[in-house]
Amino acid sequence: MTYLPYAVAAWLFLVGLYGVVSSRNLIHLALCLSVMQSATYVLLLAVGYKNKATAPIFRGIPVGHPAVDPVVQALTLTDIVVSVTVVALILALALDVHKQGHTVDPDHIAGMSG
Amino acid sequence: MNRTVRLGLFAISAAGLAALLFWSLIGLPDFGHYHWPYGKLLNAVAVNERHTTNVVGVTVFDYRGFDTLGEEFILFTAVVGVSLLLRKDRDERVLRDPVRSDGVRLLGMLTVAAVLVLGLWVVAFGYVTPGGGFQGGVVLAGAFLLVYLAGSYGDFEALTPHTPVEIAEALGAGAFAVLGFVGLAYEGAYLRNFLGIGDTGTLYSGGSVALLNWATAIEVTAAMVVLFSEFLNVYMVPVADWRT
Amino acid sequence: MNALLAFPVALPLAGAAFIALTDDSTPEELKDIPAMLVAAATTTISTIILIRSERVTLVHWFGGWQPRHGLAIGIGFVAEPIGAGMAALAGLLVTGALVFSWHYMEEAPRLYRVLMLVFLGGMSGFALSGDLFNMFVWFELMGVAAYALAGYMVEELGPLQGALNFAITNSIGAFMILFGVALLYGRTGALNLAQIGRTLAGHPADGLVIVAFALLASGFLVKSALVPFHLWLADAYAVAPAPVCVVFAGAMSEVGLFGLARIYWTVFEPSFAPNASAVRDVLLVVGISTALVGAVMAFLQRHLKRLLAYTVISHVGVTLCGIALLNGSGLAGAANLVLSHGFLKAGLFLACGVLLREFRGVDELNLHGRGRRLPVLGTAFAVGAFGLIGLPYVGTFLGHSLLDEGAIQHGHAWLPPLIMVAAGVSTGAILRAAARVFAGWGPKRDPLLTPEPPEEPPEEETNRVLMVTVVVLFVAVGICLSAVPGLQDRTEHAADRFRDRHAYVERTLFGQAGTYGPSAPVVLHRATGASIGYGIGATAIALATALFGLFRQRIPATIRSFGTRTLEPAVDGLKSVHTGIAGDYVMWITVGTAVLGGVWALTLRGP
Amino acid sequence: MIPLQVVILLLVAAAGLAVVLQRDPLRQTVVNGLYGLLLVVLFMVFQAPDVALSMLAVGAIAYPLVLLVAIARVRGHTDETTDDGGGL
Repeated sequence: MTYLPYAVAAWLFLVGLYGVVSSRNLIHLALCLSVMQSATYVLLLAVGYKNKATAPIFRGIPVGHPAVDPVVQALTLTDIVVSVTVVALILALALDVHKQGHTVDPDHIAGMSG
Repeated sequence: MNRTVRLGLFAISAAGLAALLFWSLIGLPDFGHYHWPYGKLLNAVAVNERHTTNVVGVTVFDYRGFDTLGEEFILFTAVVGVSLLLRKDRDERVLRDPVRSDGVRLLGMLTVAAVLVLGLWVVAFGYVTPGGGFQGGVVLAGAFLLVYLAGSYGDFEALTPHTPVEIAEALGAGAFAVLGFVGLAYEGAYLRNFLGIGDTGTLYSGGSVALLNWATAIEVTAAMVVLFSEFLNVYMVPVADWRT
Repeated sequence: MNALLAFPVALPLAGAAFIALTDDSTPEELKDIPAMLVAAATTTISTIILIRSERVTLVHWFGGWQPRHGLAIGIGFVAEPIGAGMAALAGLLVTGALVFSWHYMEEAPRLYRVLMLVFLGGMSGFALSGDLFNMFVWFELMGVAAYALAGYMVEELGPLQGALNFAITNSIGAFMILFGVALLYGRTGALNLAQIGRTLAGHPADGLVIVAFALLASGFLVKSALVPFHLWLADAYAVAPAPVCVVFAGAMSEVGLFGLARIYWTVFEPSFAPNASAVRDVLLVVGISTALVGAVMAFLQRHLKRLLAYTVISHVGVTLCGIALLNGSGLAGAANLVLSHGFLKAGLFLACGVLLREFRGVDELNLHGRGRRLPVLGTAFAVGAFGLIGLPYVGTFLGHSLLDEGAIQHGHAWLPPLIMVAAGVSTGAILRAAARVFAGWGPKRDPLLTPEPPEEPPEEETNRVLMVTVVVLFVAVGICLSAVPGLQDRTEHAADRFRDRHAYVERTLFGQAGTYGPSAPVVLHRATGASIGYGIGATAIALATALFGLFRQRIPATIRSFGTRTLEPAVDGLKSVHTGIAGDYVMWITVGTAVLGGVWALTLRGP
Repeated sequence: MIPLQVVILLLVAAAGLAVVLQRDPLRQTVVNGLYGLLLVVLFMVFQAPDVALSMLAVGAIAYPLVLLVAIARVRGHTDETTDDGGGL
């Protein structure tokens, strides 16, 4: 059981990757990317977790009381912002593609190849 | 290459990738046994060094504030990018802007006020209790969005005129970068704290953390409002004009 | 404290915000100036950092958070000549691109300038950062700006598809990097590169370290577009505005390789030292396959920017070979290649921009002979192409000769001939296009070449003289680099320092500044016989390739049909992999990552 | 590890899969909202209230809006040829 959080992180990463590869809709694809990215939130927070520790907020709790790692939380905050931006940009591109090409199926955008 | 081949090759390689990922993960310490000095040290010293009680907040805005500068600009850039991608043709019209009933509008206004207060509160106490410029900023932007939901698109547009919001966004992001230079000028290191650190656990703690927090809040609120209005703009264009 | 180190990032970012604020109220004729000034100032500062860093490695701790007893608690920038050089090169290319695009961007020029400056800030930050997560942040910033720049022409499907494929693949690359960062943080509790490396040193490599390296390497290889991670690049570069391509091709692609080299020598080198040959062999195979695939694909294109995009892939492959040798000469060669390729390709891409403006298209066959009225541009284009081959003392020669030296000295004599072929074929493709467009040689039809949808450039009064001048300047600088006295010794010296992990740790975590002796002698070394031979060989191959491309029909029919029968399936197979579909590309990324990780899992374990 | 964490982790894993497998964008948006909420709970039990708050704000406000607009624009205008299952 002590590896379950890590396993969930790997699972989310792979599941999201599968979604991206198999996606037939750019909106669906954007959300699959965000599932992939959520794997990194889970992994980061899991490696910084400490049993029987509180959140690293010392309001009403004396300094020195065991607390979980604040660094991974700071990293995850940045990570979430990145995720929002990626989804927004891909959706904006998807809207443009739909406007010009009348499809949101990544397999059917008739642009370039070869 | 057809989908069957793609998914087949993916299945084989993803199985390999899965094996690799699980192989790597068993090399991590057992869950719940974080024992590295970095986090422990910050937990031990941050409250004394900055008089703020939320160590995550002070990590975000001080110890690792430079990451947050990058984060602010990622958001700023993404919004600039979305504006670029969704830029409008001049002749696109705005259509169907139903106005809600007076009851809905009144209820909406009260909710907007409540959400605004909530957002400001989340921002203000960000380095004391959970929250901060980013979280509060999104909530504040949500308040403006409620104006559209409870009122009309016209109300939303009137309340968030494009140019001033864009100015606020650039100001917020720019202020973060400029505050860094102030630290450099006065204290010799970019983003270094240049104010007194105040009393522990109050709003007057953290030194320049408070300023960076508010710069972030302004940037995030404005960025989210621009983002929403770009998308709503697309939504408001009649379907006939959208399909070219 | 070296306050200067904050500027290459903070200045362009503050500048971007400033321009976003003031652009609307700036008089029309002055609008281009602030962005250019900011980029030029950033370049100047990066160059000063480069010069200073030759004597001593510069360190700046943001927020003033110096390490405590060897424990890094903040984020530090660490500038040594190669990183600083990368930042300076990025600055120079962005400045040049902004000068070129004076009145070039008719749509949303304000957003374009803002994005270019942010892009510059991201690249500089990535090049200078000494913190793994911070590198990820700048990597993402760079990416976000680049996706939007690639999709600039929102009225056409091609650019949108290119930008989407770019955004999807590179985001996945970034997630892989972040997953690797999280693994390393779980193992070492550190984000500072020196600290991670120091904590890992002394322990044999296990699954976690190997997979973390495979994930980070794959992420960086996606950005740099190495086989099989390369598929997105041609889609994105073919359609991005020409000045944006300059920065993409000259700096962004190389930044990924820089990241790989940086993390290898600061973090993983001690863990993998007993089995370094496994790292070397795998990366060499990736590099040389990329070089050859890119060259062949370039030869099959008729859309000039797409053709150049494939040569970028080929060149990145060659550059990776230099890094993959894991020795000083190879790394110095790679650094010189980045420098000379950067300028030459900048010139070539901008020349495409001029063609696009003059003739409303960059299709090689459609432009047949029409370039005759632009002799200066044609000459610059051809000279730039020749610079890419590695003729003695011309263009990329110094990089190629150092790379060859590094390969031969360390028992990889098979490598230089293959690089010669790749350089020859890719340059041959450019020369063929140049001969067809600017001299009108060869037929106007060629079924071998991939057709492309037409591109519709905006109509705008542009300053052709200025644009051609920028092209000529870039090409001239790129051509002369191999003949700069002292450059060879300086880059070799810099490469040795880049690889010196011990000194890096001492400097970063303990503030022990080693000063480095007086600058290397300002001399031009004689070229070795082998490198002259390879240079001439590559030239012969390039000319033969170009002539073959132009005058295939004159080959006797029997030989031709035999050649068609044997080569056609291979060509079709190669083309059919480049589908333009994001799902396929992501599948290949998965394959690549699994193979890299799998091979390293078998070869890198244990002492 | 406490039982609550185990339960939430398993729910997150299942919801992540559900987001990917739900191919109808509108329903997927709903499932994604649920997934976001589960992540919020997970972050709370991981003692990360700041991150939970951030996820809550993003999941409740930012994602739904951009997704719903995109879906509204795209719905009904998609080519009807999307289910031919290949043939590239």
